[in-house]
Amino acid sequence: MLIAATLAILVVMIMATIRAFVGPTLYDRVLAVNMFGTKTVLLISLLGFVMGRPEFLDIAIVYALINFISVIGVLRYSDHFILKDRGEQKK
Amino acid sequence: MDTLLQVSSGLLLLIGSFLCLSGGVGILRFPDFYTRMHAVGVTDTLATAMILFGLILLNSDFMVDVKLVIILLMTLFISPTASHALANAAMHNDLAKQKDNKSNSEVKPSNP
Amino acid sequence: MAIAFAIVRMKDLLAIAMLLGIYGLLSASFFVAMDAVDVAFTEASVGAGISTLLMLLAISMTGRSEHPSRHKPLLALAVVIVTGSLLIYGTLDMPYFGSAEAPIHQHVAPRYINDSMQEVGMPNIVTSVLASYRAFDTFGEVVVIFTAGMGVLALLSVVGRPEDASKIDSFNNSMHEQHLILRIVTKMLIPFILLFAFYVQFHGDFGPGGGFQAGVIFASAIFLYTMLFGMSTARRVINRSFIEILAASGVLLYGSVGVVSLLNGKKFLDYSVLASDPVAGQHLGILLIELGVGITVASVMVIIFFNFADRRGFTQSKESKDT
Amino acid sequence: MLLGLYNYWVVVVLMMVGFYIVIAHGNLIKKIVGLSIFQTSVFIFYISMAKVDGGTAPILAEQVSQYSNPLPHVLILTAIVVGIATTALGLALVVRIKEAYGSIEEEEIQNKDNQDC
Repeated sequence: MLIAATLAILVVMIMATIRAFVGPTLYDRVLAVNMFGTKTVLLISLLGFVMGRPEFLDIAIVYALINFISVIGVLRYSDHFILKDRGEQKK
Repeated sequence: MDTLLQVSSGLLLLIGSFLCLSGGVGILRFPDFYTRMHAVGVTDTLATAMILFGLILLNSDFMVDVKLVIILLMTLFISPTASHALANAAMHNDLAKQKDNKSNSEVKPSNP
Repeated sequence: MAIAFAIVRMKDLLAIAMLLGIYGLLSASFFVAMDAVDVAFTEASVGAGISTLLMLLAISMTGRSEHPSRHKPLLALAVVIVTGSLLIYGTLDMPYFGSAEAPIHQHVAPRYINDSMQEVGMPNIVTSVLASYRAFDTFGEVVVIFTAGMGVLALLSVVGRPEDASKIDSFNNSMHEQHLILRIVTKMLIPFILLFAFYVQFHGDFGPGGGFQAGVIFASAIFLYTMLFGMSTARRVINRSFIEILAASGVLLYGSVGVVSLLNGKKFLDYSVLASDPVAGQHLGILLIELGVGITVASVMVIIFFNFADRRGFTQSKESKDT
Repeated sequence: MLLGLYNYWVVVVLMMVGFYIVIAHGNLIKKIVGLSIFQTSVFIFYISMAKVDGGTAPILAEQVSQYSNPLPHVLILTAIVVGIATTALGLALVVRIKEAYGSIEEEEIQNKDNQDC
């Protein structure tokens, strides 16, 4: 059952990656990265159980945190481009 | 008792994987940004919760349980917040229908 | 692995930054699958978070699109293919993946695995190798990080406050009025992140973790704060000169532990003199050294980030004056 | 039996992709991205060499006897952090070049240099 769940998550990760490739807007990409991050958290917890040493969940915690931080960072600094784009459209 | 735990955790894992997969299909096939956002935002949190609950039932070590609960809490905090921030930013920067259509026509629409 | 190919093709640098984030996450999960938990820890905090952020900051300062190059990349492609096939030819002599008889598993590794429990007394072999057996190397690495921080400082620091400081502040503040929910959740999360950084710092003896990772996590908490509450608020919390002194004192702490053992008549960074019992001395030494590493890494990362963000505000205010 | 070497091939392919970006693209930020891909390929090389079949993570536990090699882990752990510090330094240089030349494309910078002389 663990292995089935791991495989499912891997498939979803591939899907998210495809969305990050083709995603027409910036936000699609951010969304895909966010989803990828959550799935990585799950994948790492599952991998710990599959390999029989589940003590290393700290990594998954770090992932959850860092993922959040990077999504916020992307949103914060992408404002700049959006403003610029809009300014060019007005011209 | 033991088999009950095994079966229930397996069931939870299955439901979680199914939710994950549906979210993945959603992110691939939905036509515009907000619907994709909806697919991911809804399934992500629930799927994570399901899978983590399944893992909690599966293992016996106390420390690991605590860490799993921490991860669960953090996901419950973070995932909706990130979704909200994303939707808010998209909204704020006028990623409304007309602009989305425009950018879609610029970069060949990807939906099959 | 396909992500790398996509990166080659993409012109939009922002998309590249996103993909780099995914790439970092992916390689970290690969490291977990390869049993390198400590490395995965570091890659998770560095590759996925901080490098993406820095990349974004730099892109936001330099512009988003890449111009198409005029010259044909055929020559480059040929060079790459030749080099690659030579390298693959070279791998034919390498030991098979995962075989336990490979040469690298024969020399020092068995000693680390078998004896480190008696000599250092720590379950995490990576930490004991990092901070005890190869402490001199690690010292060098810390100095390199410190130097890189100083280099960024020299390149990017805005000397003094520019005359329109208030304008920059208002520009910064206008950005995050809309993020009310984010701010509240972040307020709740930041203490937890800081606490977790300390846990990683001091738990490095028993599980994955240590000074490098803790420093990066600590710094990323400060990044989060800065991004949501503005540069000037963050400056009020963390003084510029204070953080620079902190970076230097981390390296000094590391070095002085070595000097103490020199003064006691042992080799540089031989911790067994720090306490009456050699193993306890090792524990104390590793604790101090990891602390030094953590302080240095955290403050250097904060220095780098602050300078990038400051310079960004500076250039933006100049741009807005020009138009 | 050649399939036992697949990890090295992945590393070589990644390394060459990074190398190609560095030599074939003019954009300086792209070049830094290429460098970091190159860097990651080296990390993967080391870590995959450290892997032992049937071994687990090198953190001592009672019931485990076979561990992966801890030494490459140590080297790469420090290398990652050093790598990000040097990448930041490179990005800082790019930012300064942008300020001095108004561009981050290699050819334009060279053109400007030639005009100045």
